[in-house]
Amino acid sequence: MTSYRLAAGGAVNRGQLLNFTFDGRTFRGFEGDTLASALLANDQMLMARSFKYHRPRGVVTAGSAEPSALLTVGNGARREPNARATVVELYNGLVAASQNRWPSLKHDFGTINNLLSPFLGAGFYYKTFMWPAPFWERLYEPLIRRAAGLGKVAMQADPDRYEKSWAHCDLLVIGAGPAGLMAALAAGRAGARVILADEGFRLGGSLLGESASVGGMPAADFAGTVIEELAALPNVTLMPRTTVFGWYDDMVFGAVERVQKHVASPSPDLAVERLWRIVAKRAILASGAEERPLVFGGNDKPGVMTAAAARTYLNRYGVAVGSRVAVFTNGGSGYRTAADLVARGVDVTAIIDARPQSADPMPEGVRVVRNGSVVATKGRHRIDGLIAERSGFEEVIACDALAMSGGWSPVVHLMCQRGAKPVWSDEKQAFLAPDIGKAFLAAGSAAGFDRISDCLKDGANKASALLRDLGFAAYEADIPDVEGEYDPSFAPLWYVPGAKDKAFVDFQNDVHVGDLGLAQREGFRHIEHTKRYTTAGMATDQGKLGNVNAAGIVAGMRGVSPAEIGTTTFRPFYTPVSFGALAGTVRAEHAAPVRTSPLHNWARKNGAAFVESGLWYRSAWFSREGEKSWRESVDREVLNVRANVGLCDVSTLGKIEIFGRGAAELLDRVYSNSFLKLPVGKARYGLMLREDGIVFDDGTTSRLSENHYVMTTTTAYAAEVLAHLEFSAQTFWPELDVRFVSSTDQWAQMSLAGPKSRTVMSRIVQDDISDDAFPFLAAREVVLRGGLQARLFRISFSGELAYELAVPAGYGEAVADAIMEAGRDEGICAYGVEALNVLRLEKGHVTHSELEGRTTADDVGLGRMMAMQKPDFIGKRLSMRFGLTAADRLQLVGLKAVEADKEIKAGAHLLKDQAKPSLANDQGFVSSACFSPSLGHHIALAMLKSGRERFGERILVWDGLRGSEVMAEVCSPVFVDPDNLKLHL
Amino acid sequence: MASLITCPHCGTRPKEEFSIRGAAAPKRPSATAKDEDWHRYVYVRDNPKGRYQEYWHHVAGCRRFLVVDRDNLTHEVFGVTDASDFERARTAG
Amino acid sequence: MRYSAYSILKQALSGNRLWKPAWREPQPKPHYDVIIVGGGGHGLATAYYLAKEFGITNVAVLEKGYLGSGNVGRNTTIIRSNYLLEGNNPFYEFSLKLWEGLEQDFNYNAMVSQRGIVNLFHSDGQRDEYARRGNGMRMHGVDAELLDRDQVRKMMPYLNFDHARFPILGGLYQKRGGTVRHDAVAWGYARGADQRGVDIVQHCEVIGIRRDNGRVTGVETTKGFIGCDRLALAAAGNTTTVGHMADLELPIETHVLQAFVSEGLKPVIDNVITYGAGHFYISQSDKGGLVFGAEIDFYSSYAQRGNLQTVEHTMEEGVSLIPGLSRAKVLRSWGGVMDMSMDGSPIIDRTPIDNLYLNCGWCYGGFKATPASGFCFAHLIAKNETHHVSRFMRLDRFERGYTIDEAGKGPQPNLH
Amino acid sequence: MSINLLQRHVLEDHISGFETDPNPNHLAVVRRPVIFSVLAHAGHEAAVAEALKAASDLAPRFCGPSEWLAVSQTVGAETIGGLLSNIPGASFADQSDGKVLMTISGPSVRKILAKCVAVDLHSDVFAEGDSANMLCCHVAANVARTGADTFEIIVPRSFAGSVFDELMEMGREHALTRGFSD
Repeated sequence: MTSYRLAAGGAVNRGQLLNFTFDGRTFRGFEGDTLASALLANDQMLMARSFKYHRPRGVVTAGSAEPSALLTVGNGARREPNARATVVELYNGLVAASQNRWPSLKHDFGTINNLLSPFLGAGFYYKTFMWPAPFWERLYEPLIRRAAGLGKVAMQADPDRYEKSWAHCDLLVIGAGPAGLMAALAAGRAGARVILADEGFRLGGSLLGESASVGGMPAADFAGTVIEELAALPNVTLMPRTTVFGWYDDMVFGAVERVQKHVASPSPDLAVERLWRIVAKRAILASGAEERPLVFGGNDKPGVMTAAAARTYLNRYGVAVGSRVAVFTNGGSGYRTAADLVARGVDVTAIIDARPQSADPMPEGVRVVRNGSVVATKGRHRIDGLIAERSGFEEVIACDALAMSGGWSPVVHLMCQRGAKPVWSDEKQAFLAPDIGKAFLAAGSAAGFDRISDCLKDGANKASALLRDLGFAAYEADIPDVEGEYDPSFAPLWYVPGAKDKAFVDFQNDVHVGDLGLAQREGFRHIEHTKRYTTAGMATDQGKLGNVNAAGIVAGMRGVSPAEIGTTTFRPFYTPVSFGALAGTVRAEHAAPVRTSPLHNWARKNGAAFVESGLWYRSAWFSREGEKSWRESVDREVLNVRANVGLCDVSTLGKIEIFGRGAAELLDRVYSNSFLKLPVGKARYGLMLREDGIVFDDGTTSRLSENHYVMTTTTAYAAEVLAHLEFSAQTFWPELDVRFVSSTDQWAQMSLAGPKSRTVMSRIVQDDISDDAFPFLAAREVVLRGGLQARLFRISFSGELAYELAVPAGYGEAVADAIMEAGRDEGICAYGVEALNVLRLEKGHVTHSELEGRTTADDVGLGRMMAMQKPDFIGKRLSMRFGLTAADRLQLVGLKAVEADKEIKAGAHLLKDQAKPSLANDQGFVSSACFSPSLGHHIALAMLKSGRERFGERILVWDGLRGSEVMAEVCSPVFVDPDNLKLHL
Repeated sequence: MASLITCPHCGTRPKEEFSIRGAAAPKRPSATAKDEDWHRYVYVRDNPKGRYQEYWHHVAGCRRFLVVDRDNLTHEVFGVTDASDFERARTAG
Repeated sequence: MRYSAYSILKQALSGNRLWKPAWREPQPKPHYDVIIVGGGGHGLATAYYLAKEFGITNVAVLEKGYLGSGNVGRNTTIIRSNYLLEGNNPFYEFSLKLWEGLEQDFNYNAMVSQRGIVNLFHSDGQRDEYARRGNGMRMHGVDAELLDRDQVRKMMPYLNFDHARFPILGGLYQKRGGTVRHDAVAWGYARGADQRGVDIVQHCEVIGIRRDNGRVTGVETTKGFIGCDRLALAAAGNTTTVGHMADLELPIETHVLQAFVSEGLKPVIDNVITYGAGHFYISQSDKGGLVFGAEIDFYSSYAQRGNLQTVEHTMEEGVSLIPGLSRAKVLRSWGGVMDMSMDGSPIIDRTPIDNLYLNCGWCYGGFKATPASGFCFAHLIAKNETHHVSRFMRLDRFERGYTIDEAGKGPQPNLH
Repeated sequence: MSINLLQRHVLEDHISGFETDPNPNHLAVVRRPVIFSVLAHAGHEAAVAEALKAASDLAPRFCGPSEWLAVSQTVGAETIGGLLSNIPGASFADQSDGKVLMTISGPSVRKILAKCVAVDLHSDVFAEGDSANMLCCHVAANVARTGADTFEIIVPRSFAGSVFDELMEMGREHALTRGFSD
């Protein structure tokens, strides 16, 4: 037995046994354990394999910076790769497995990479795998891909729920260690709205792992009393299991709360993870400091860990990481670990102190080797001894764990995410938080304080200062006394010379000192180049342990201060965050809100198939019994509209109410055609351009009264058009008295089209709608039989006699039902957007298939709608540019297949007969196509070079993508009723 | 900026509520202005690094266009004004 | 030093102690034939091709940071040539062809990996647009296939086929598209240029452009004045800042685009995928990280960092498209500064100053263009005439009304 | 023919058949509120605001400068329409069918709404009587505080199903119930 659970002690609940498995074997831990502490308690030091060389690895830390102990937790669709065993909260039924090894963790074939390591140094892949050329993609890359990567993701739909929430506070405190607790307490007592967030499942931070006493009680108990008081304050929110991962503009912090990651079967009523966007007026970073590993030969062997980690496992979890522990240190932390171990009856075989002398109290009975260093470690799957060197003499010291301490690095990650770089301190031999203003301060060891007492004080002081800033009454916190704390100061030691094995800087990515040296020799000297070339700091821990060492070592190689080397860029996320948490509820069918038409039910009752159209679902066609394909339904609908009458839901068209004396003028300026003289009671088709002269959208606008218009837009551009109007009115012409409000949702709007539409409509509407009383383009408020107020427009997209009737949305279904009933004898049918599309194609009406953001009005045959006599309208000036008026532009034409049964598909290109397909020969493309049941063959609209001059020409419709070539005749885009006789029935 | 904008009409709101239209500095030329002025208005951007005025449309709020005066390097916001007020002020000024 | 099987073996046996620097760290000379401002992908590629293809070696590349510190080192590594418009398509195809021979050409393994790119479509209208694009590609001899839903499903069964808000109807597939190890591109070009005599001067910021009689005579830098016969700007997001030193009026707005990488995972995604119901795109690197992104942050920004909302939006689209991503973890996000042009397409052209050349407007698509951009820009600088594949990428196209508006969004850069 | 016109609430299918006794946290959908958009024209902004504030039987909800929703649960659309037509300088449009009004209340209401809106709903910041347009469940909505633990949410009709479902989902951990208010 090497590592084991002590008989007593620690903050685990020994009364609550938890069963879990690791690589199929069952173990037991206690409530309050992490997966790592429980594995150690069961003497499972070997937990993982490294990325590149597949070296055996255990834990290095007891916290979130862990680079080595990555496991896969959970199974089935809940499997999660790359979980850090050091932060996974143990629960009953937890299933853990090692990863990146084959066939087993102990016997991993990938270890061969370690033997090949002379060939696999930093950046080796840039220099090789190039011969012979095709082998890279056929052989080398597939092999590399298979070997690379860590854990396996399930790639199944996630069975759990996620959600997001906002939180607002005066003060956000990040980290609930000594500084964070005192900051929260000071602010909480002062009455501020406080959020205290900590990544751990138990608040208290380092206090939980230290043996000092605070306020006359064990540090962990002190933390407990503070938390109790905070929990009772209504203005304080405690957020354990919450990692603040990012600091964004305007003091918005991103955080993720692990709501149910510590249970085997999450409750379906709760999210498993909750994303928080915390808006804080002020914030304190009390994230503590990371202990630096020492960089010596064989420093990656399982059992080699930081001194603080060894101490935490001992004090917090009641686990001895070894039965004979050696310590290698350059500061007080190693001594404290030795003392704590000795106090708990664990044998400490030696303290190897890199310094010639120190004032640290020597634990009784422990041998101290001063001026010593470790140059190698022994053991295969776990350390079983080390080689110490002193004054040129080597000595083997037996041990089954090695606690190392290379000093401390304040955790300043969050404060450096917005561009500020940490600042090197010669005094602290560490990078400290940059000065980023008065809203966000580092406190405690994150600010470079090293003793608990100083951290307590600093936390309270910084909170008080920030609160004074916000106008809260000054509050002087009483700082508890600390007894038995140690002096964690240290002497810098970046690299331990004389290494007999690789000395790792980045444990997970297997970057060792030799790699850093190679990068320097090859010119990758900037620390960013060093990082990118060697991959140091690019593993899942993002270099939390290794980056400062890398900077120090590179500085040493170059003979400069670490200040000159600097750090690589800190970026979100502080620790990795699941896609699930960041996505929240927005996934699957909820990927976007759904908009349903007021006629949705009516359509459903009539057999509609629905199709997504932006956020809307629109009725596409209405199947009837016996119809085997959508085309059959569509053909029937089209023919019926042309012959009889049909009803179509057009409620999704954008509708904008426009009010004011300036409305006419505004419309005249945003439409390319004239609107000043539109009479009351009339609708007009209008074309809007962008300022660059390209068509933006089309629609109709009706004048309902002197200063009241209603505009309709296409479904797709409804939001853009409203924004365009608002932009024009607010920024170009604020002097115009005009107001807009969307009424899209207010109205159920239906198009009744076909030669019998008047007959049917007159059964619904009280008003006289004879051609004289209600001619083409009439637009008025009407009253339905039964008394309902409605709006009626005589406009047509189908080319038939047609009306659009708008009724208040709640009545839409009833009115549509009534129309169907009223039209039954006339053979009415419901028709959908597919039939609508065919109807408009037969009439040569354009949609956004033609108005695709590159076409001018003239391109699509609407040149007449450019009222160039108007002094100004949006798009007028730039529409006159040479390129927009050139004779060889693509112009709208119709196409009919020469052989009637041939299909033309949208997206095909056009070639002159006999021309070879090439861009130089490209004559244009098919923008829309359909089968025309009215004509009995396929038709298409196309954009063709100088197309209007080419009616009658035979042209090749080239669709190489789908392997078809069809000869077609260029014709007018209006296939049906070119003289619009049917409109005016 | 970028995370939160303080709308002069609605208060502090998240970026989600806005749609960003672009540079506010170019002013739409008069109908009789030269072609070069129109070209410049539509296509040329000063694009300074630093202080920048930009149209943000509060689409999910008051639906006003706002001119956000900010630093595009530090993302510090100096002020937010209603676009009509901005336009009137520069027309008068 | 040429990389070969022999050199690798020899070095391995001598403890990798004898590798030579990949490039020199020269002090700038007083005068060069050509100065290129910007030591990113495009600037370095330009220098490489100037030296290799056009024999102009008295060249300096001036970089204000470290070489490759711009977008070439912070993109999502995708290469493709699936463009719609004649102004773009031949250019990007030329680029893809250069990618295909790049590693052998510059003796550096940039891991060009033609694993295929699929642009998914989710509506009939979108299918028609992709068909138009795919046919355009084929007309130019570029590979393109239109996949139906079943074909996509067979290729990528993990996509959301059963519970999608916007169902996947198919995809436009370019087999030759893929990814490249981005840093290696900068390094390979830098090494190749350096070997041919180009001076790559890092940490040398241009702070002024000196002109005499309407011609550029050199640049003021943080390392002093450096003279030149021809000056070429390849400064991406900082184009305006440099351009203003020569009073250029530019159709450029600078925006930030975020990109992301997940933790290392065993291979799950073989090709590059783009989501047609949003802007999400993803691939998996050889190292195992999922590399992905979506939209720009929409506001003008020179900061290389982005906004949480955009982060969330990206993940929302990602999980909507690939439900299995939900339990994977994103490791890191970063931002790149984009030179968004007013029509979404680049500019490789002369300027009103006759020995000043301009290369900009790459929007978020500059990486894939790197070889062709370098080649065409070098061609322009060396011969003072436009390479035929970049002939539409003119600076005056806006004034003349010949924009290359691939997205059809008009003169609002953040919509491209 | 005379047409028998039945009004149908858009959330009918979301609620009917799911009614239970309300829990402390409850979402009530108002079946037939009267909601008008009111817009003040230049020069009349303050007067229109005053007139709306003074009017009985309606609650003005702030949308933006010189724009409100006039909400009434007590009188009919004709009454409100008549009232508004007497305010000089105001334009208005009946939106009663285009908007859906929901009342959410209960001790956990702020926790639920924190998952739906970004605005700080602390009573020091968003007090009783305050109202504003804001994103709620990804949709532009008008939110008003009508009591210490009561908020009214007005959303466009076409989005109502989505918003309703999301509110219920966010209220799940707080046992939120639902029903029509009458």
